[in-house]
Amino acid sequence: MHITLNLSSGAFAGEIKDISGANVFDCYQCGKCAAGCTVGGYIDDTPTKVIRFIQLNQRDKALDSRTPFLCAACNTCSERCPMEIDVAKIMESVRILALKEKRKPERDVAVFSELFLGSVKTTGRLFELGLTAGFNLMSGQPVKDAELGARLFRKGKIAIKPAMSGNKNVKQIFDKSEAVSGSSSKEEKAEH
Amino acid sequence: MARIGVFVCHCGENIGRTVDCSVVAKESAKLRDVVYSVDYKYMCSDPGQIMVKDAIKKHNLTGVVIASCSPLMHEKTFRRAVQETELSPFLCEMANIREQCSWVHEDKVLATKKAVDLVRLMVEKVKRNTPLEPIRIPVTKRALVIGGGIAGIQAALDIADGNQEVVMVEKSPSIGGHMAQLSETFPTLDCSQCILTPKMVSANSHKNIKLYTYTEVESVTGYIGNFDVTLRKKARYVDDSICSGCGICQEKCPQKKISSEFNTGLGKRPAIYIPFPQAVPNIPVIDKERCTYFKNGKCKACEKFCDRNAIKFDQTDEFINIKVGAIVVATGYEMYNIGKNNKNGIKGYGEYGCGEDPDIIDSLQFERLLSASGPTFGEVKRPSDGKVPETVVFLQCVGSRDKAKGMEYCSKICCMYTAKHTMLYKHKVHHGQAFVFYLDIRAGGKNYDEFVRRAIEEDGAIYLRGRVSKIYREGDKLIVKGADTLSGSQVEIAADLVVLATAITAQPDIVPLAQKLGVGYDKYHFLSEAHPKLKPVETNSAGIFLAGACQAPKDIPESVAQASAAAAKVLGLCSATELEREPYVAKVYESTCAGCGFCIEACPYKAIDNKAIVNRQGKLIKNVAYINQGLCQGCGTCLSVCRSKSIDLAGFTDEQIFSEINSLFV
Amino acid sequence: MSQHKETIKHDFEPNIVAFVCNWCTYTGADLAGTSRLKYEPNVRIIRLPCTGRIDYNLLLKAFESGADGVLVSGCHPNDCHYNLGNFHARRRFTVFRQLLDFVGIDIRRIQFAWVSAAEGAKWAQLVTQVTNEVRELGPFTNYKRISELSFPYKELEPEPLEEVTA
Amino acid sequence: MNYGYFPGCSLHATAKEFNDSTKLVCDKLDLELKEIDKWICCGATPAHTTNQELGIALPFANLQLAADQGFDTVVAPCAACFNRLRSADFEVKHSGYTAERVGYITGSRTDINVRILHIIQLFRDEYGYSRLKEVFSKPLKGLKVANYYGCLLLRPSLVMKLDDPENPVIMDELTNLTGAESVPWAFKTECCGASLAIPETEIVLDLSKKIIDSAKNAGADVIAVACPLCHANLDMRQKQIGKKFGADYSTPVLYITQLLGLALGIDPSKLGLDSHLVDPYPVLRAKNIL
Amino acid sequence: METLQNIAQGLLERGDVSMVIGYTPGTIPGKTKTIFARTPEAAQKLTFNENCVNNLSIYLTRQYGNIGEKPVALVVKACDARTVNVLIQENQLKREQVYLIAVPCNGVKDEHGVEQGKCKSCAQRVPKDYDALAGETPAPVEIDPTLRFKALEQFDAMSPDERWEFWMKEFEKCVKCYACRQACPLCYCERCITDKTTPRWIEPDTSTAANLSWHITRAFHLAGRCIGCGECERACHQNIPLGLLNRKMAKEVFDNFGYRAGESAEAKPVFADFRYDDKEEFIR
Repeated sequence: MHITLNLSSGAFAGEIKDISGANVFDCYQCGKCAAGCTVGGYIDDTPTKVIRFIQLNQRDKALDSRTPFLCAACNTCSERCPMEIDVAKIMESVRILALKEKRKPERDVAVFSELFLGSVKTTGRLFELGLTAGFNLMSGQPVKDAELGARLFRKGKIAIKPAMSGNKNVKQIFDKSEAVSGSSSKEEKAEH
Repeated sequence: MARIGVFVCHCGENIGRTVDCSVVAKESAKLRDVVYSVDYKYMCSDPGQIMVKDAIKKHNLTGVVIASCSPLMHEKTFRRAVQETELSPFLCEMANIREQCSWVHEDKVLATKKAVDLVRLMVEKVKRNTPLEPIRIPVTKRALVIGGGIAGIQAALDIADGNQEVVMVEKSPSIGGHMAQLSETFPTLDCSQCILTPKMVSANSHKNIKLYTYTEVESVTGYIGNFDVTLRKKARYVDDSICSGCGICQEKCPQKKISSEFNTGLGKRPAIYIPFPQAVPNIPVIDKERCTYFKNGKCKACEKFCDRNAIKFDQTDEFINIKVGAIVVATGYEMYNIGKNNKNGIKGYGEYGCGEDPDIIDSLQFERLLSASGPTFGEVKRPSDGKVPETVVFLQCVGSRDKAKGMEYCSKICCMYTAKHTMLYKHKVHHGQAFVFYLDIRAGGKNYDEFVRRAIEEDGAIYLRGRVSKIYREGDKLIVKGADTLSGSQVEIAADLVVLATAITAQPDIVPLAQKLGVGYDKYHFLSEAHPKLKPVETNSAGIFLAGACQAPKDIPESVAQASAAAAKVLGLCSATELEREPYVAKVYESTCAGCGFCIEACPYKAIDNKAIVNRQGKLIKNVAYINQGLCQGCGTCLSVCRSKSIDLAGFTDEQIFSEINSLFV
Repeated sequence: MSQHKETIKHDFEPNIVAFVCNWCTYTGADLAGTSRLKYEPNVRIIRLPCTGRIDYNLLLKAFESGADGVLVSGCHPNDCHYNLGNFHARRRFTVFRQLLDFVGIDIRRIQFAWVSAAEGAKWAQLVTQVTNEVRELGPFTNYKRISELSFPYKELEPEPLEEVTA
Repeated sequence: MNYGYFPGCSLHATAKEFNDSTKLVCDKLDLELKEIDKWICCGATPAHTTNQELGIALPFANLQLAADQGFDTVVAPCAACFNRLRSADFEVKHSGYTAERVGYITGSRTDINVRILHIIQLFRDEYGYSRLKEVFSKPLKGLKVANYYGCLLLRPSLVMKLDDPENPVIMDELTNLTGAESVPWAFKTECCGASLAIPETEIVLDLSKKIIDSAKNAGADVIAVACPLCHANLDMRQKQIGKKFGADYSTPVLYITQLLGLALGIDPSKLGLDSHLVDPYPVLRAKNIL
Repeated sequence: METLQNIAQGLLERGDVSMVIGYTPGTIPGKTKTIFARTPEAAQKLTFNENCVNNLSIYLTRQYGNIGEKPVALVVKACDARTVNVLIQENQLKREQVYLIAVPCNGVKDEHGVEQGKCKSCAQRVPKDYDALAGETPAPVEIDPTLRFKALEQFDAMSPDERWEFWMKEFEKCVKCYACRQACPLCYCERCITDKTTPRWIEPDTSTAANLSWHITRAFHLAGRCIGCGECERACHQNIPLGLLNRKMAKEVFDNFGYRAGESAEAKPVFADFRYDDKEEFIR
């Protein structure tokens, strides 16, 4: 691995700070977040390392890391950080940026989120069956969890029809959020 | 008519780079009453000082303003130079155009303008200065050393060897402090008690040292050279003048299962106890809270068996008044406790089980496990079941460098003693494996880094760079979930014993003592030295010095060095029969004083009293305030509460400050 | 407070007087210098032994003499060289500030701070902040107005001597 | 006092027994829950990890609905919903910038003051342990329960303010009140992987296995949860876990409200004990509870 | 029940006190004047009614030289007694040097028949501490204690500049006759700060600036001491509302330190004292 450092070395850290409010330079790389990470056995880069990438202005390395996508958002890292850095929020910010730039290092997770939100956007509430079926189709594993689904169905735990339909207010929240988020942080940054 | 000379120093480039010194000198010359002004490269140099002296004579100067560095730096230098002429040294003032001007500003025009203003202020002030006579105060040639750890012992011995009297006070029953609890010491691995106990014994037997153990400082008044201290000698319930220290009382005491402070809770002691075999003095003390007699009114087993009748259940706290000239504070530290019940602002470690698991211990406890005088007689056995631990995990920086727990500082000694622990462990448990989680190895010191390398290279300690997120029990093992940031992985270790290098914190009861002494402290309650570099053992209270870990985390060599330094300061102080003090004291104009008594109440030094003014027939005319010049320290608080302005403070008189303000903006 | 800030020319440079204690803030200000921290050059320090010595007269006089802002600073509580001076000062200033406010003096022009001997950085930051804040408030003209109004005889003062003789 | 009830999407589907048991228990205790009309999904984890504004606006819109409908307190049984509602409220209260944006997105005012309680908080803080103790008619004597808190209920503790994030006790206290015995165990605050269940099933199987193992080793008969996601992973996935690791996994996972319901003497089938994939009846019968 | 005259007469007959200082009807209707009764006969001239507005405690200060070997008796309303407390607190007087004859008071009026501001918010009918009570103990009344500071509320709504304009208009009128100082029982300094010339903290002229300086000083010197008797304001022939300044100071002292002047003769004066936990939000 090779890293070239240059003058604008704080730029990416600034971007992350705008979204998360966290100053990555507070991090002294103690690894406590990595040590307690729920998905520590499955991620490629430890959260500590992702933060290091941000400290060293390695935008691509951070945004292409699978870690922020596999993050379970369980907040263990933030809770225990000795420097009181909201690590989970940093992961969240990296993921938001990666999604904005259509990078999907962990496609399945991205697809799931998309479908989940899609479901909420159209019906106002989550339609679990639609979500699972849709996910399985899109991820190319149509029979995944089929047996489980059948058992749940027998227990009466799966609704066949969406609960509510077409809540206008929800669509407005989604649209405006997207609009606001698109214009995000730029003005804020200018202010600072 | 005042004739003032202004001397502007370039301080090489230090001032000259940002302040146009020749302009300052020229502008100063225009000021009223300034009859001479000059700028020069180095005013503090010999030629510079000669220049000042010559000008005083040649121009008949009545006052001098040196525009250069901070008065805290060179006021003494220039006042001494002035004194060599006929002029009083108190007719010399300094304008601080370096620390507070040239070094902090960049714009040359504005900085020069500011420098001119600062000179003008001082010219106005010095015009109103008066020749003052330094106050001479007697010195009591006796020192008080608070704390009987290694720092206190060293300071006391050095002062006593310098032929001055020392009163040494220790709050616990024996001197020795934390060092007595240690097994071996880094980086030489020599036995701690072997090198400490001779010093403890000589502290007790030295003709110049009066030792009070189980004693605390009740109150402190007075000032440098003349402190009045009241000590509270807590009731021991044992007459120390009779007791021979035979120890029969300990044996006969029915209470045997009290957790021993000396053995950090890993061992037991009776209710009447000598804290440890080498204790000095070798005299027991009764733990009143746990003594059966004190609790139930029955027992007195110790009294029955004491053939010298030394047990005195009716003993009460005794108050002892002493006069000392100097005080050395050597109160030491306390280890941070990871439990929930901590001092305000410091959180426990829930993720490490808040100290509830018996096999998660702190470093001091591990010292006791290693120590031959410890509860396991030097065998490493874990507290839960007495098994020899085969995998031991050491955690550094527990609490230290941890903002979330409220301690952002480095505890400084943990890297070294943890390396020592891994070695001593390996020497005792040959097949055992030590793992160390660390953040940075801080091993600056003679033979220190080599020592840590030895732990890694020769004694096989595995060092992992990272913190531990969680420790939990799974059956017989403690699962340690840590990280190794160097390989970028999570690390899980099934350990038999976990040793936490917890932070060095200030003594929990240091604040009331610091307030009694008038010594400052930082936000972690470590005591403040007068200057971080140049006055490391002095405090801002003259005559009070610091030694050891009460000032900051320190290892033994540093504590000893600082103790000897403090002793040197004390001896220096005692070498004079009289002290000279700046005569900045307040005085009362009795004719206008209405005697309202506000100043009496407000004076921090109780230096002001009522004085009755009577006429020739002895009839009271009025009461006025009277200031004891010996007690007054010159803070000026009395001036501000005096409505009729009947008090003034030499050196900072109303007229001086008034004209400074008046000359600010012209 | 940046170390390498370019000098910006302002329309108005406020005059600020700082009354500081000798042991904490004056030493802290020295430390700022020793550490070469940069701050605004608008403050003139008047050194006093203790905040306990800082009577309200001094502050009032500073405004009368033309200060646009006044800064009072000393040791943190419990850190006073004289043990208690700052506690007395704190009590006085609490009320005196309110009095100034009551008669209509903008109390943003009078600021109080604890700056210890170790807080050079805090001093540098404080001076810059206070300077900027007072600069924002503009010149303090209240006193000039009331002095001008009631000093008609000032204009009647005799001409300077030189001009007469010339 | 009536409480605005926010069931959330799961409680209307896979976790309907959590919904049923919550309502039955509250009925019995005379705690009036009134479902917030027209509530919408809180967005769960996908929303805030995709678009920050959305992640705050969705839950906050529900608080606005509650406020409009005159509720001053909202009760959520789902830990994820509780977490999102609290977080949204926290962010809006602590940042004027966020408040402004959320106001624009939701088209409604943000200066509202609604208390957000988790259902177990309702029992602890509103109803009170002393009263609870008196109403339990059927003590669950002999039942050993591993209380599983998971992540979202407690963290970030600064925002959730429910209990100690490392050593929480609230569920254990409730369990002990029912007469059952809560066992000490190490994994009570570990995360089960929650939202990764569908896209990264394998991870969730591993994590859930560890949790169930730890509970079993601690001697637990059942695991109690207060979150539909935890339940989904621990209960529904046990067969898959068994398959993956070649062992039999059949530790019943109950909602804490179901335990309370049993202690209150409510019919087990009404509490939805039939709808779990791991049948709890054998264990409960063996302990003479049913 | 004893009358004021009886008490005074008794005191003088027994020789317990050297004189009784009290009120006697004046020559102008609606006004009273001070009487220094040294004989039992003179005691009969004593009176107390709603016109007894003066605070007689000023005659206890040293400048009047009334106190000799024997104590002096003083007729006091509740507010006057608080002044006496302050004088004792400030070593101007010993409690045993004064015999306090308390008179129940339902409020007093000035020579124009205007009820005094201080009375409207005063719930104290008799002093806390006295030696004799002339008349019967009156029924207690309840008055909202915040009423004391009601008059200050108008200033809250004003901007600093508006307040400045208000006060400068008032101070402009001041001619520095120092009647406010002379009337004040607590301005007992032998040499007032304004008369000090080295240095001259307060300019002696009557420019508004110099007047401001004086009035700030006067108000601040009375902060935590003024009990609100209102003599300064009554003495001011330019009608400057000096009471407002005093009241503001009293409010701040009360709000910040929970201290009310003159409540007790034993209390430490508020500015000669402090608490470690005094508020300090305004300090950076």
